[in-house]
Amino acid sequence: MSRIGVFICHCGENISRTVDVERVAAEVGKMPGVSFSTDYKYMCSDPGQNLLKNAIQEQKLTHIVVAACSPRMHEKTFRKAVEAAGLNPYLCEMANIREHCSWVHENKEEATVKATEIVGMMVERVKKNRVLPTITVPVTKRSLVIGGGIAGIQAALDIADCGHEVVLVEREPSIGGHMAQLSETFPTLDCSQCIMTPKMVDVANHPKIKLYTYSEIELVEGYIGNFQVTIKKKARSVDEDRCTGCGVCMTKCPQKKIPNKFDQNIGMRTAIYVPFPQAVPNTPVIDRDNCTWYKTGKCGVCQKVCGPGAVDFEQQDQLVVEPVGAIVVATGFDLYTIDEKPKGSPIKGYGEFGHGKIPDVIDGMTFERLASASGPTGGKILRPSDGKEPKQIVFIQCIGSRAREKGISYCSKVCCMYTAKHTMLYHHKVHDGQAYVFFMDARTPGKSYDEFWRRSIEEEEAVYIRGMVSRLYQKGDKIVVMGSDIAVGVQVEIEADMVVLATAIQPQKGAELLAQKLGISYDKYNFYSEAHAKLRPVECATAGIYLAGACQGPKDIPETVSQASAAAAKVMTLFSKDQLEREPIVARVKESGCVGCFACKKVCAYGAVEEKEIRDRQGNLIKTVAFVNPGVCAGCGTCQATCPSKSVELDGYTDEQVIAMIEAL
Amino acid sequence: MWPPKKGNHSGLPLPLRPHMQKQITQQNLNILLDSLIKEGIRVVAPHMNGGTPLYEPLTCSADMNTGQLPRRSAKEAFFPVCEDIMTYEKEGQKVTVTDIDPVRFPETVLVGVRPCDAAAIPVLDAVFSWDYKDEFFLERRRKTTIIGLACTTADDACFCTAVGLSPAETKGSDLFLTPLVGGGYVCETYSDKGEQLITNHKELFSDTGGAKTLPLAQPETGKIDLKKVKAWLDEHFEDPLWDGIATRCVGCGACAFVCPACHCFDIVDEGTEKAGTRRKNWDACGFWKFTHHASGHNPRDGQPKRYRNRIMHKFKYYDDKFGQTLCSGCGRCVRVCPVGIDIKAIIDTILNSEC
Amino acid sequence: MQPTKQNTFEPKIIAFVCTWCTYAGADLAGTSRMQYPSNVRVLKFPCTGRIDPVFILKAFQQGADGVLVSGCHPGDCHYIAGNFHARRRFAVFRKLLEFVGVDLNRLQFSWVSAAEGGKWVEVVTDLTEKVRSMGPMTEFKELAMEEQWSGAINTPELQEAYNSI
Amino acid sequence: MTQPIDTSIYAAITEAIQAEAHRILAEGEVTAIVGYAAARRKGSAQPIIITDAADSVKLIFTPACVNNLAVYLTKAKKDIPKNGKIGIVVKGCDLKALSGLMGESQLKREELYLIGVPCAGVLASTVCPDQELTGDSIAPKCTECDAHLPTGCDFVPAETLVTPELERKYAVEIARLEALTPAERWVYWKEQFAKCIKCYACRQVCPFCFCEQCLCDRNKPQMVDTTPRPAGNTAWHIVRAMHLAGRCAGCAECERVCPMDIPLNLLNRKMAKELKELYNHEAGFEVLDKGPLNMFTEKDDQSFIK
Repeated sequence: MSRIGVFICHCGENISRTVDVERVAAEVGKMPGVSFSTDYKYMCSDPGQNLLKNAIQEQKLTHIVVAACSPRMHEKTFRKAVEAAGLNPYLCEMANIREHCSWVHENKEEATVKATEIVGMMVERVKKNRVLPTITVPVTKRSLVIGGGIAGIQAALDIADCGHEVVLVEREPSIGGHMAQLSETFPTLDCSQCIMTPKMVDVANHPKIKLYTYSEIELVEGYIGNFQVTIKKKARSVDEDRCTGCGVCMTKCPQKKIPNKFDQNIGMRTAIYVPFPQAVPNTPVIDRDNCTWYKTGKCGVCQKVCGPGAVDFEQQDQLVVEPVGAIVVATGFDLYTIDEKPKGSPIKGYGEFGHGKIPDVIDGMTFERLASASGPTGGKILRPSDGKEPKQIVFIQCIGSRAREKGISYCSKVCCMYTAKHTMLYHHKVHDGQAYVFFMDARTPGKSYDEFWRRSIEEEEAVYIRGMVSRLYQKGDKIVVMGSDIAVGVQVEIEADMVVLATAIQPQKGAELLAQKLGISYDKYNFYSEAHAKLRPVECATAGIYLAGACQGPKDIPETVSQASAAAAKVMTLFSKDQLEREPIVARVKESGCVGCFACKKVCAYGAVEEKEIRDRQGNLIKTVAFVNPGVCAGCGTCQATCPSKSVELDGYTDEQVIAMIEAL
Repeated sequence: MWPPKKGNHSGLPLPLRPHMQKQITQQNLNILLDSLIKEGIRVVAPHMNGGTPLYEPLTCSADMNTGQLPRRSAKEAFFPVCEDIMTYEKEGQKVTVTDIDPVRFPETVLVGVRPCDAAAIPVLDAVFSWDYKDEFFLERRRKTTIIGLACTTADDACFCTAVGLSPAETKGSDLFLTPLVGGGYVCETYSDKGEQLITNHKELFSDTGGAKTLPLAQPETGKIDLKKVKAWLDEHFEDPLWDGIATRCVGCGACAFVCPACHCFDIVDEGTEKAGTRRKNWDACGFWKFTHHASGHNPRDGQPKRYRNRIMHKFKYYDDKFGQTLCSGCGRCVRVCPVGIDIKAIIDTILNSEC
Repeated sequence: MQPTKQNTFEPKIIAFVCTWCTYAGADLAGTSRMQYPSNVRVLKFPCTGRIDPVFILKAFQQGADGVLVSGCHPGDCHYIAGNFHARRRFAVFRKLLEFVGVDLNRLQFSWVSAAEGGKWVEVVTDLTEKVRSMGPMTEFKELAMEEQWSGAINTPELQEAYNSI
Repeated sequence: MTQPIDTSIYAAITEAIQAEAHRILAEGEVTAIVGYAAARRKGSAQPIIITDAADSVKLIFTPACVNNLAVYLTKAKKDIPKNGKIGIVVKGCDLKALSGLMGESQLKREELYLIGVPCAGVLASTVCPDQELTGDSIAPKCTECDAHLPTGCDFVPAETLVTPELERKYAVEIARLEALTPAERWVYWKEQFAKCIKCYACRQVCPFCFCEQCLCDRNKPQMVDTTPRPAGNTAWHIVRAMHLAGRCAGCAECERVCPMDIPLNLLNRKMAKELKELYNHEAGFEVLDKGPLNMFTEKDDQSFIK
């Protein structure tokens, strides 16, 4: 028989003004199972909590109901107090008679009746509460970082500097990501590579960082603290251990005219290559699609010239399994490619603005490569068509972004700033040139950002035209750009030598496939979703997985770096304990009743439900049942409502508890 | 108390030999029933509920429809589908329990009862009164007058003749009606209750005038040697035959629930923490839960074992205890079985089996 | 809730709500000192995904005159997709209840976020007013009193006597 | 509408079933076959499980072969020794149940040998098994059949058959009930459910009621009253209809076996109709990874939500 103690709080006068608390205490005292019932001015105060603790010991109470404010306010307080008095904290429930009663009703009689019923309901519920032990999960103190751009690099360095091993996986042959491609960065105009490459080298030299480049995530199993990640190391055709990075192979390779993706296909590279001179690691990769050896079986020059004998044409893809406890996803972004529509893309409106048809219409990233000192033109702004210096240049913003009709409704956030930067870089390099910018709005929130934008107009003489471009066509060696200046209300026509499009930031191609492997959610654009937009902006809803950088949504570098450090901090918080403790509100399967229809597995958004074989002593399979991994279960209870035989039950919200409450009414 | 003495334990008066023979027209029978209804007596008779024939209380004699064998047997007049036996109420630490008083059961006249249904009722008296006297059953028996009705039609599921009964069997009836050519019935009394009914409504009955009775039904099945069946069952608790005949049983309770003689029940409490009712309702040995122990062990762990119990109980155990067979050949179980299990065919198989 | 005055019917409303949104929204209504009828009793769940249709049935059987189920707006689920599963489940269940003859005016579904204290007040007030004007939900209450004829213990006169009380 | 229905090919189907059953048992392709055999009462048929090729002559197919034999393959109902493939005689409607069971991990296609039966219809439960099959005596479910010829079976007798257009009995009845007021419908179902005696024949013959312990048999907590009183009966049938929503493909076994003639399949057909309208879901035509109530789309109807 339960001995329930009920404590009715006055909350000063907040409750007692409209609820006759003495009467509630008296009424509740008569309820079956209640052996102690009292009221007190402030239950949450120290004397109030002591009253509770003493009563538990003196009255030998087995279950507690505190009728006071919302459990969202003080449930933790009272459960702690109950625990201190030697009871399991989950044998304490709160009845909300403040927010849901005294504050929303004026009639004292009605409020008193309602409060009594609310308490009665919780009395019936608490009778069915069970002792729930806190769940502990061991933590593997190694972390996986997916993506070797600035976000991944920052997160990896922070975690590694804290003394925890990091596995950094990058899809491309080198780390560096998009930031390595940039020329200068706003708003300080410092050289991107100058600030980026030291960090890349730090990664390469860090004893706690294990780097996998030219590698992809194949499979993710397990749960917070205990992931098993299978990584596919794509065949490089060059033995990383033997290669010294001397580069002779690249100078001797006969295939020299392969467009280099790193240079936005303006510059050329060889078939055996590193994407850029400062690549980390400095080990080349053979591009098998363009290599003469792989195409014809002849050549093999690189192998012949390689002193250490590192070139290995027979190399195969390798699968490596790494156990980790936390995962940081930092896969970055891709640019809206308006010239060719990627297969299956829902985005409308490709092929506008002559991109892909008119050679001198380029995107912002190509401009970065032109402006970069290490780029294909050595930092000179030259037209791709004839190598001439453009004297009139037009920048068009919001290409793709904020175009609901095309399927991208969001603002790409960085384009206003980098276009302003482009006008400056242009002005610095082509002193007699004129830059025009077509823009809808200038969005420049950020430290020193607006000043930077104003400088491009006031000091660097860029002409900003508020309005969109309606038509653009080639005329001789000029590009005619027609648009309207809505601020002045006139049509504008510019004969430009070059046009630069500020294309939208999109998630990486195949972002959704990685999300499915990780079991994390993503929005309709395939940007990864955080657990809470405000309060948990770096955590995924799936425990143990964190987000950094533009894979979550458009971000500039400072924001990306902050989030990466934040994600690293979250990982370190997780690693600060040997065992992970979590609230025991998780689903459990009653195996005797389970028939293995796996409806629970089908509705579980967390992949917490596994299949478990039950065998007799001889090892014969009796049946396959569901098993809920308590480390993964988030405690929503959708499985229980779905289970036809109610063989899975959410602790803390069992059918018995719910039915008891309904029956109490 | 073990073994139970064979014979009458119920304290109910034993049936008499036909004592009084009268005749009644259909019209007068209706008048009789209507006046009983008016007197506040519950008149239960075969009635069409939608398309389903059931024994149900009448509000008017015209609602009686004896054309088809009711889907459920007449046993429920004494052994309801579900009945309250007590209620409880909790206040604070105090629990108040109130028993249902059988005195409140209504006086009932059960009319148009088929011979196979009526004959099963005295068989049930034995089990409800040998050690524990089930006042719920017995009070309803005391308060009910049974008017039997001879059968003029039968189908190929009927086998009353096989178990020693017949379409004219009067066992269990207080008053027995045999339809006459051209309407009306011959009425024979078999108990004081039956006689009382005629005496109280003398004006509606007339003396028999030698009118011809309608030809009665002739079920096509021959007689079963029940002794031989029992003898086989005595020796064959374990037999491969059980697996053969009952593998297809799906474990529902349809056969038991429509049976006039099956009488297992379950007792459940329904209600909330604060108040509720203890109820008794039909149970069936075909359910897996029937013998499922709290420990999780189930001595009848397969459908063949459960079905064996059904046959054993009907043709052996009840005979061992009370010297009677728990089957009156109504054929209801044969008609309702979802998977065509045919008790008659099973008895035939037993009789034809080698040993 | 018992009728407070003779001949005034006060409906009993049971609300099944998600703790992350509607429960918090109701808390907000409280902290904002908004006023609404006292007829509603709130049962807290981790997610609408946990709410079994049987609970709704049970609530009606236990004498609820109206039932409210309220959770997070689509896309806002704390558990990724619990409310989407609930949406399908209840879209189907309400059709079933309607088919067996339950007046769906007594069963309300809503999305109320933690910020929508005002909407909570509106939803609860509207449902209470609507159900009050409809009168008590007699169907399940009457059903609970009914017996199979064979188990009934009151004779027709008794029944009449009961009816006349 | 005493429209006669041509069942002349049933004799040829019987022969073909017997020959195929003999072959697969004799060749050891299957260890047992679930089929139909003649029973004692005139014209009647009953399920049979044979393991010996010599017994294949017992197999028949007639309009009295009403059962959905899929029920014998689910663990909770029957444990046919599974030391090899099981052969099973299936009508189109039965086959739909099998695909549902495969989707719910209860059966594996590779463990079954499906003998598909082209079926023009079977007899209603209300008529004697020796009756001719006509537009009147046909089972109501057969008037709405969309699977006369089973597909994807291992063996189907080659015959095709002509099936007459019949009035769709459930559609008509559902439309009639939908046109009533809620109060009128309540009265209708109250009368129907009042008859229920909780014999659970509906549950026990249902291929989808494969739970080892039914929710309605549990007593901690008592989600649904177990006694056969009107309240408990109503709750039971509502809960069962909800559990079958999106899964039931309309074999109508529950309705056929109900000794109290409760039109249970009406509830299931109504649910099927709603699922078709809401989510364009039709049960049984393919093995689905997720049933309609185990999945969602962001665009699902929410017009009923405030």
